[in-house]
Amino acid sequence: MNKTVKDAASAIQGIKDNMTIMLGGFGLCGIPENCIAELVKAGVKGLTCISNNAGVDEFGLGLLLQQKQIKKMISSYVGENDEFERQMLSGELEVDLIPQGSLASRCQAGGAGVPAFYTPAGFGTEVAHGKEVRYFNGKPHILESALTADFAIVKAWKGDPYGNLIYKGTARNFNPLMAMAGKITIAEVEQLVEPGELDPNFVHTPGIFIQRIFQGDKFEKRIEQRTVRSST
Amino acid sequence: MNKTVKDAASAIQGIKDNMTIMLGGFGLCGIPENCIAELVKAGVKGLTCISNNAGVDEFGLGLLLQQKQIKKMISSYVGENDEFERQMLSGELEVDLIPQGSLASRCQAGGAGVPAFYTPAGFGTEVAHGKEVRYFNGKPHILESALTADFAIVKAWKGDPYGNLIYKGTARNFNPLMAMAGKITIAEVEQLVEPGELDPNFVHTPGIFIQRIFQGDKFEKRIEQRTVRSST
Amino acid sequence: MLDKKGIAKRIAQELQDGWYVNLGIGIPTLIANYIPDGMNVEFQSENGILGMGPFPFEGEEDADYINAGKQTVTIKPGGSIFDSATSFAMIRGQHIQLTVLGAMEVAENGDIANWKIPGRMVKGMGGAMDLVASADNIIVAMMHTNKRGASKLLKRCSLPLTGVACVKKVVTNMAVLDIEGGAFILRERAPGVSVEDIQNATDGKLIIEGDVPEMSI
Amino acid sequence: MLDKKGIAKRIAQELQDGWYVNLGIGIPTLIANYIPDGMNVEFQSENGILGMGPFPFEGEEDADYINAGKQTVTIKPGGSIFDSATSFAMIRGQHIQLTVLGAMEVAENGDIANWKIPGRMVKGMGGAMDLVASADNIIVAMMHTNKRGASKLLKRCSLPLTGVACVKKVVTNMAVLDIEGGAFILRERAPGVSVEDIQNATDGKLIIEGDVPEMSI
Repeated sequence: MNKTVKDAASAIQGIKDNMTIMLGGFGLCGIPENCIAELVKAGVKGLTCISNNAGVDEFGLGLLLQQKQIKKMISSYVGENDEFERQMLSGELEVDLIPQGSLASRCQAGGAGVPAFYTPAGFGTEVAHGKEVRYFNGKPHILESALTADFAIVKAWKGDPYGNLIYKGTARNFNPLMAMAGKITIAEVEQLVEPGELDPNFVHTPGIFIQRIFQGDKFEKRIEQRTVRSST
Repeated sequence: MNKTVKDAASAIQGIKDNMTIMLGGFGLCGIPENCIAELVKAGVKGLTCISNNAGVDEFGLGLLLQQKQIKKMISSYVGENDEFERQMLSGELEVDLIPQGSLASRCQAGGAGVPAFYTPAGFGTEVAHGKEVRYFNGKPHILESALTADFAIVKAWKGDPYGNLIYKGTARNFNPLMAMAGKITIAEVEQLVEPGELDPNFVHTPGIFIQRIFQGDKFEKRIEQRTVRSST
Repeated sequence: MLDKKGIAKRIAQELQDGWYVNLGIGIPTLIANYIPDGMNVEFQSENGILGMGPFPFEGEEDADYINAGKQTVTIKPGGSIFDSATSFAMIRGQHIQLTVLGAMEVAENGDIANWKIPGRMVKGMGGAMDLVASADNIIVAMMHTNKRGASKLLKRCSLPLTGVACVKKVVTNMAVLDIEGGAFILRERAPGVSVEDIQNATDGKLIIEGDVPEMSI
Repeated sequence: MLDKKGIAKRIAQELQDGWYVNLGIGIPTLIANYIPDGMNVEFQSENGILGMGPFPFEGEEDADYINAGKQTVTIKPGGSIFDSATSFAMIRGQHIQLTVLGAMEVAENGDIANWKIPGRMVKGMGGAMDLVASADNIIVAMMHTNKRGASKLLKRCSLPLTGVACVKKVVTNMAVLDIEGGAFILRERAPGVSVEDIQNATDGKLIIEGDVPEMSI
């Protein structure tokens, strides 16, 4: 079962205007850089993007925002992007901000065939507007629905042609959840290895969730907040 | 943070009559043999046991059934246990049979603070009796609630004093889910290793979910259906 | 008339390259032996394994590698191991292209019963309810009649249901039938079995359109 | 009056051996520097890391190891990495013993606002709504008044809420206060700060019982 495609350009075939796409990553950590660059090149427009963050002005999803390719963002935190804030306050960009844990669980639910679940997060806040409230054990919860996407794009450290993925460190974050929730899921990996090289016991994302995989050309892996201690 | 206890006897301290306990394993694969043996010895009674299966007549949870220590079983498949069937048909044992996927998700929900979720499994069957039905995308679903337990007992391959666990092969099954859903979770492991020996990137159950850990004396790891092919 | 292997062989023809497949206990398990040459199909077992290989050689059994039937199995290169929640995420989330399972009864509207005989058999449903409620593509593999000769293809199931209106295709020792519009549509006859034989062995509504070809297996 | 470090030091006194703790961005992050000697406390960050160690040495930063503030971090022996759903399972499932976060406003009933200023600041709530809705033990670390000198301890929050009736304790540059029965209970004064100073800087209902001791930090 070989899901390998040649490059990012082949991987994003079929992503069309006005589609919904999910993109893994937390801040700039673990984002599918190669596919984002290719989406900019392809000029696809009117996208609804589900991603925890919206990149920074000149990297990550910020690149798609600059080209006005995004119609709507579904995110939890977008604080590092001036262009985002400008488009949002001017009304050019629709924005649905949702609690981070609910975002994670809604993607997981989407991939797992669970259409809705109750969570305490957001009760009594704007997030609860229009949502059912129900008490469990005396505590209020709101009903949240599953999220799915036409395409999910994830970034992993290692992958094999079956689509099995291993992530490195906190670059894991939303990637395994979104990998499950795409009708078609694309994985870009730093290293594409031979079948059998990944230990089945330590695969993070089983290949069944992945439809296309390729080794990215180049990973810049930009750091947002380089924080160090001085050597003593 | 050292959660190591001496042995199974120390690990099960506090498990009292009429408590609810979860036990990992699928069939006899990945069951906490040492703690089960110790519960038999301790003679604790009136237990509600949440476990996918009920062991066989002379092993696994079958041992607790023989001593009539179990008041109620919450399981998905109990087909390999004559004593179970006898106690159930005679009314000595309460039994709640639930779909395997719902069992897995209900434990996961219990550990994750999600009190309830919708699933298509069981709609239109006995399992749906008394449960809310709701349609999503035109398809009927039933509302299932989270499961938690006074104690969860899981079995892993390797563990460290922080409670980090790695499972081997299909002995993983329900263990990581139940590990999250116990008020107190006990892990018995084949190998207790030093802190730092387990690669953080490949830990299956983060230590935060575990309160007590010990290396089991002996693991029989009985096989239910030894199936082989002849060498050619 | 087919034997159990014949049923498995016929169902193997339904496989498509690149599919992930969940096979139930009994006849379905045999299907793995009849994958067409050159076709890539991966088997998932709901206890948490994908890419199951053949049974291990004698002496190489590992208690930590079993399938949902509790049989010792092997895992192929490219396989993976996961917990039960992830396993049923694959099933409920429709990442599996085909589910094949046995049944005690199937009704003309696609209802299936295969987990319980009240007062007599209480094994539990295992993963069957999740599988039938979720899969788009469910094939039931079973004998056409039970041990007492009574039809297992009924107007309505008499036993407690496993799932409602979910079965799309049934392959028995006598026939291949699709379920559509509240009826069994006869598609193929087993070798040596007549349309009349099938009519006589089918209690539910049976639709016969034109000439019904014999299976080629 | 305390500075930010002082607030962090005072909150560090609330830590208990064996606790798992989630620290928000800003003042809460500083708490990690003041763990009492010999106490084992593990830090979780909601982007998927448990057992966070100190910042890396210059040149040893790894873009793949960050905290929820997007800062480069290290992981200690005994730490672990997990996906965002598992991370919030820890939070929602109350496996974290203490959450410390900043706030723009706290109300006398425990409401908190810290994620949005309508028309002006739209950064998003990140994990804050999950954290405050779930944790049994939430401490807010903040300055007692805002830049314009107005109290941040109010009768009712004026900004969009992050969570309802969830804050149990507030530690500011002026005081330690518990929230109980719809009021701020003054527990401790910062060095050099009088009860009157605190009264003047607190808009919400403030309860003063007996002598209010000065903090020892």
